[in-house]
Amino acid sequence: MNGFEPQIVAFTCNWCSYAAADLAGTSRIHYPSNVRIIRVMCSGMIDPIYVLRSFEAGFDGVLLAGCHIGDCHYISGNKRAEERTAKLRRLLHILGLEDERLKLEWISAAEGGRFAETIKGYVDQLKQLGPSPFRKEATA
Amino acid sequence: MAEDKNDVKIGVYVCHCGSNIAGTVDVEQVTASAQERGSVAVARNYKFMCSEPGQALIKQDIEELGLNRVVVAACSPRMHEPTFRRVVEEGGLNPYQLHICNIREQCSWVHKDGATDKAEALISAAISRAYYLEPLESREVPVAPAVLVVGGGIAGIQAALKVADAGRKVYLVEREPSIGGHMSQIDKTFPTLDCSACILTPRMAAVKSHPNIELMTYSEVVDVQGYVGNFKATIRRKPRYVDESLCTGCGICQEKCPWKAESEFDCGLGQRKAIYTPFPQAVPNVPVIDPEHCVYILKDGKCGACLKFCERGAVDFSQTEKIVDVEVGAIIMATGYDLMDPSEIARLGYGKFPNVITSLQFERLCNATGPTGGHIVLNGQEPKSVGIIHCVGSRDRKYHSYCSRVCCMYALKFAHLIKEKIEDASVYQFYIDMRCYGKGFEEFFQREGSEGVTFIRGKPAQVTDLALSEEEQGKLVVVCENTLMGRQLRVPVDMVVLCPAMEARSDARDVARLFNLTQSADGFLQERHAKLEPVATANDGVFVIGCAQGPKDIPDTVAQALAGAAETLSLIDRGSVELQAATATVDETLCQGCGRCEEICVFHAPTLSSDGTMIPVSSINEALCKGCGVCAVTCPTGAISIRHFTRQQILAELEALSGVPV
Amino acid sequence: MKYAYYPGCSASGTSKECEESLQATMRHLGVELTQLEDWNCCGAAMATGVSYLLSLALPARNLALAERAESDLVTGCSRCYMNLIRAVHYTENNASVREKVNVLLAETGVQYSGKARLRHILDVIINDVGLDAVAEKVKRPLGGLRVAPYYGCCQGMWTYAQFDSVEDPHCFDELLGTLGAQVVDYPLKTACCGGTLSMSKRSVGAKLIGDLLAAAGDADCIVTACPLCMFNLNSFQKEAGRARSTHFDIPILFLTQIMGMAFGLPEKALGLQRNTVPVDSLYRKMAVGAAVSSGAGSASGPG
Amino acid sequence: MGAQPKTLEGAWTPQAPGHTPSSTDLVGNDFSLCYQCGLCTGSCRTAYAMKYTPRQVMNLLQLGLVKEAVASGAGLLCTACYSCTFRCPRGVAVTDLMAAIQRLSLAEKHADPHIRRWYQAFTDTVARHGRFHEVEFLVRYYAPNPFRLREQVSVGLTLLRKGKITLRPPKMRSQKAIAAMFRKAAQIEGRP
Repeated sequence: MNGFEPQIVAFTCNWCSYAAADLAGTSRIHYPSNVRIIRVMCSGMIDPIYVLRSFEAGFDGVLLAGCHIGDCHYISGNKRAEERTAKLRRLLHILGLEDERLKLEWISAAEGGRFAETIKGYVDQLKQLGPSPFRKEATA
Repeated sequence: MAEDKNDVKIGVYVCHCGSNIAGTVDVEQVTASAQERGSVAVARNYKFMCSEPGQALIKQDIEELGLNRVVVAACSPRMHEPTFRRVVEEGGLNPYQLHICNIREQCSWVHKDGATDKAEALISAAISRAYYLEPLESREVPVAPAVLVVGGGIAGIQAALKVADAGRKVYLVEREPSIGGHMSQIDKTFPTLDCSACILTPRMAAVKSHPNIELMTYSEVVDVQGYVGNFKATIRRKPRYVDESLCTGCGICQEKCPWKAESEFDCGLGQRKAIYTPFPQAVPNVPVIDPEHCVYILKDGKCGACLKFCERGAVDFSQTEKIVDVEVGAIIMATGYDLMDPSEIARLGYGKFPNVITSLQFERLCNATGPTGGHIVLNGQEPKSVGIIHCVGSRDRKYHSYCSRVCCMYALKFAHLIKEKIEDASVYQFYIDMRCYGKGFEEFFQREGSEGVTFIRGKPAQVTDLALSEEEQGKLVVVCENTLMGRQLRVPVDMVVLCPAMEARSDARDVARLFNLTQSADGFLQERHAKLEPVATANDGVFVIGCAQGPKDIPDTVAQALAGAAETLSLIDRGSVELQAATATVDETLCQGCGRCEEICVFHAPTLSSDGTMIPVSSINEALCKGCGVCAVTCPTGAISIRHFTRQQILAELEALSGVPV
Repeated sequence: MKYAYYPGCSASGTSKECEESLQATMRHLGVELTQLEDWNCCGAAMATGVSYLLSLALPARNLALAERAESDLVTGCSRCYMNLIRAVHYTENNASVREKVNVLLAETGVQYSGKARLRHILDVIINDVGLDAVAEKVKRPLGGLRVAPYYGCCQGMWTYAQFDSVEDPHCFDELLGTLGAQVVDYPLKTACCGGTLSMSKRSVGAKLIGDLLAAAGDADCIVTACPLCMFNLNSFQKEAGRARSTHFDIPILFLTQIMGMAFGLPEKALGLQRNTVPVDSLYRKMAVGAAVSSGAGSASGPG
Repeated sequence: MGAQPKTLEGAWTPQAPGHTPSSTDLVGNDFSLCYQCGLCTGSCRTAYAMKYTPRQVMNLLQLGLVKEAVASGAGLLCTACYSCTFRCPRGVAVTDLMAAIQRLSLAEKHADPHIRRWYQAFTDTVARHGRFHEVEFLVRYYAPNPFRLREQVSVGLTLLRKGKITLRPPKMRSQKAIAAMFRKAAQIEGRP
């Protein structure tokens, strides 16, 4: 659809998802360059404010990625992230943002292929969805 | 720390990484655009930033241009952050005034188009973040001068001995009644064919007698607390019902005990008593009583033969399990592997035909201490023909995609032993590829060829007792394609030996969680870096060696064991470790003392404390804080922030990425 | 229990007895089968040889019909089951294939979205009806009979994948055990019967069938869960015998036929008179078995 | 029929990366993954009668020698029992690839005319009635030399006697629609 290229920011935990992104690299699994990764130590470190600011800044999608439940390097940080994301969704809904714009994924350090697939899939999904309502104001 | 932000001088260094980055990313362009940014004093690119000249470049600029921030755009921080932290420190900066920008793994290697644009955005973001970086003081804490080794196979034994020889205290914990592991079940070792027991048992004895090794067999680690240099492990010691200090290992109890059970050590081919040592050379040579089969325990008090006959009065049914705590600076995981149960692959007839056995069972048959005294006899029969099936559950995506690495070689060894013990026996090797990559392996393979072993290239589809011809009557028939002839083949044999995959321990997941480690896709414990940190793990101070990390032969296992010993010694002998400085910190002026941080932190780092005069405020025990940031996000007043991952730093990065001011 | 029912061509033709016995037995078990309205051939073993798309579209149409009827689709034919579930898997795993298949289905005015749930009759009997319910219905235990279950190939690969061990299935053994039969284990119980080769490449077909019958050894009868196998094993025993220069005379029964026998349903209802290899011998052996087990030697003969 | 890619198209449906095949998921891989272990051949009941074993057929495909694989007629001996596909340690959809070879060979000159007619007779019968009709099928198959009908007589008569086959063809509502479906398929797949 009219060459719309969604902009995605991904907050990935250092131990699993960031490592997965590295593994995708070392295994040379290509995926669209629409994504920008910010490294945090744990998905539990991701402040809701980061997500809100991301949309303010005009990103079309925000991906939060951490270790699988039970595998958190800090025992339960990802559980906290899960709880917060649920709350955050309600807020985004009020703001008139579609659920798909905030994505929470568990990707282990061994799942490089899955990381690439996730990005591919998310880009397609957002293409279907079109630009974020906040994008225009942002880029204006 | 009062720093006038006008004085910020950032140096940006873009690495070509040969053509790994420069091949896809226009390094000149990204360097130029970095140069444009305010407070960037210098932007350079170089072939290999991590090389000596590259490092020198950075140090030089720090001195000559008075840089106070450094951005390195290169490979993943998980690769070279330590390297460059050292570099900036040597250059006279605080190591935390460095930011690594990942433009290789997460850019040049994964994108064809847009790689340059993305690299530009990432670097620009890195610059913005670097702007807010602050120097951090990383605290040193003393290291407990002892090592915990988990698992008493050849890996754990070798590691324990090396560490102990260096004069350090070692706690060696083994789940089974004796140390020795799988190697103690093996008869001969490839390719040299030296006797496994002859090389292993002296080491086992050495462990027992070593003044620096505290051996805890029949025990398991049930809890691990703390952090690198200061672990506290809780060990559960199961009751042996035999007093180790009194028992002389005379064996009379086993002689007299009337109750039998299947021998785990002989893989079900032989029997043992209810009171037993798994094998004669067991260390410690002190039996255990198996409560499942001991009638004294089952029918309270009936029997008690062992009690009567033990002159030392070592048998003690009043024993209960003990809980022991140990404090160690480092942990070595040597938990080994499980042999896959081939009955999963029903068509191969394991569990259906008594003459289909696993490689480990065959080892027991060959072994002089085994159920047949070393004679290859199964169900009273000496096989005149044996089929050895390779890759059972290995190299098969339905079971395990990986190659188990040892089967080709021990299969060759088996053939040799059969030829040696049974003259005119015919041996068939059913293989897909012969993988003889190790030192002396190929030579061994060649020798086998001359011993009249038949090699059939083909993965057997079935082991059946359905005879289609006279010569197949009463035999096991291995059905396969001889792929080199392109013809179906039916090979009648008396015995089939399966080479099942070596797989991760069935409880590997629980172990990984207990020690806060990660597993690779195949389920084995994952090393930190496949090449440069083969025995380190995601958890500082915990190391993994041997088959716990993946299938290996004995030489490789021992090499890793020694590597693990070296790692732990270098850690302990340093005497102290630097705790990572990126911990939580509380702005007491903002803290309202609500205590949410105290509730949510699983490491008990934050505590509310009050001097009585005012409302209690939270304070962080930095030794306990792991810097996960959960408290910072939970704190309703934003009083808590995580050093090196402050809101300011991350939002700055975000803003630069979006190219939109927020 | 209500299901949409897909008989398939051979069950309504060359193996009518399967269909008849299946209806009778299921009714007896209180299972309600409504024949799928306007069903079509699943493509048998031949469609794949002609057109990849047809090999998926033909079965997919029946699934689409079931979808419209909003009901699980049950079939008693393993070959049909295989073609149907193959269509399910392949369309669900490949969007472009799904698209093309729906283009074909459009010609018949239906669309397939992947909602319909497919069941094999054996699956229904074991998991929905349950062996206990089956046991309750048993009036004439098959005590005297040595029965060789023939799981068949496509079944092993596809049906059992859904609810049993694929390489080493046992549900059939359990069912026959419940009926009181002595289950004969033999190595080729999951080997292919040769499908249509029995007619298109007679020499090969005869060999496969011969090996199979021979492997079943001294069993009194072989029980199959597939009308196609039923047809092969029944119709080509002479030929198979000749190929091995021996003579075969083994009754081949469909699973619902032997169930019906154990339930004491009338022969006619089970279409037993249609079996190519006569089955009377079985009733005699059952009677003997009953006599032996119950001491009292008065078990009625056939009919 | 056209070139290899077209005719083999859809013979297998490659899986998404990271997708581990389960016992219920027999959708397999491309032949390029085959590592020639021969488990397919070992599991095959008809391989003994094939000029090239299933493994060799995979190898021919790997080498791009599709014509030779087709000419061997191996595909025509596949009973589609799926043992090979199910067991393949590399998850290759051997059965579907054999079917693809089968489709090709039926389209080739050197295809055994009987076998070709065999399939044609089936297709025509089903295309006409939407369901299978044994009698019409046999008549179509033996049309060129009716005397060979003898082969089937014994079986055929038994079936008639037992009332299992009738001379009346089956009836269903959407016969015409099914025929249209056959035509559409031929059109999409570029078959005559």
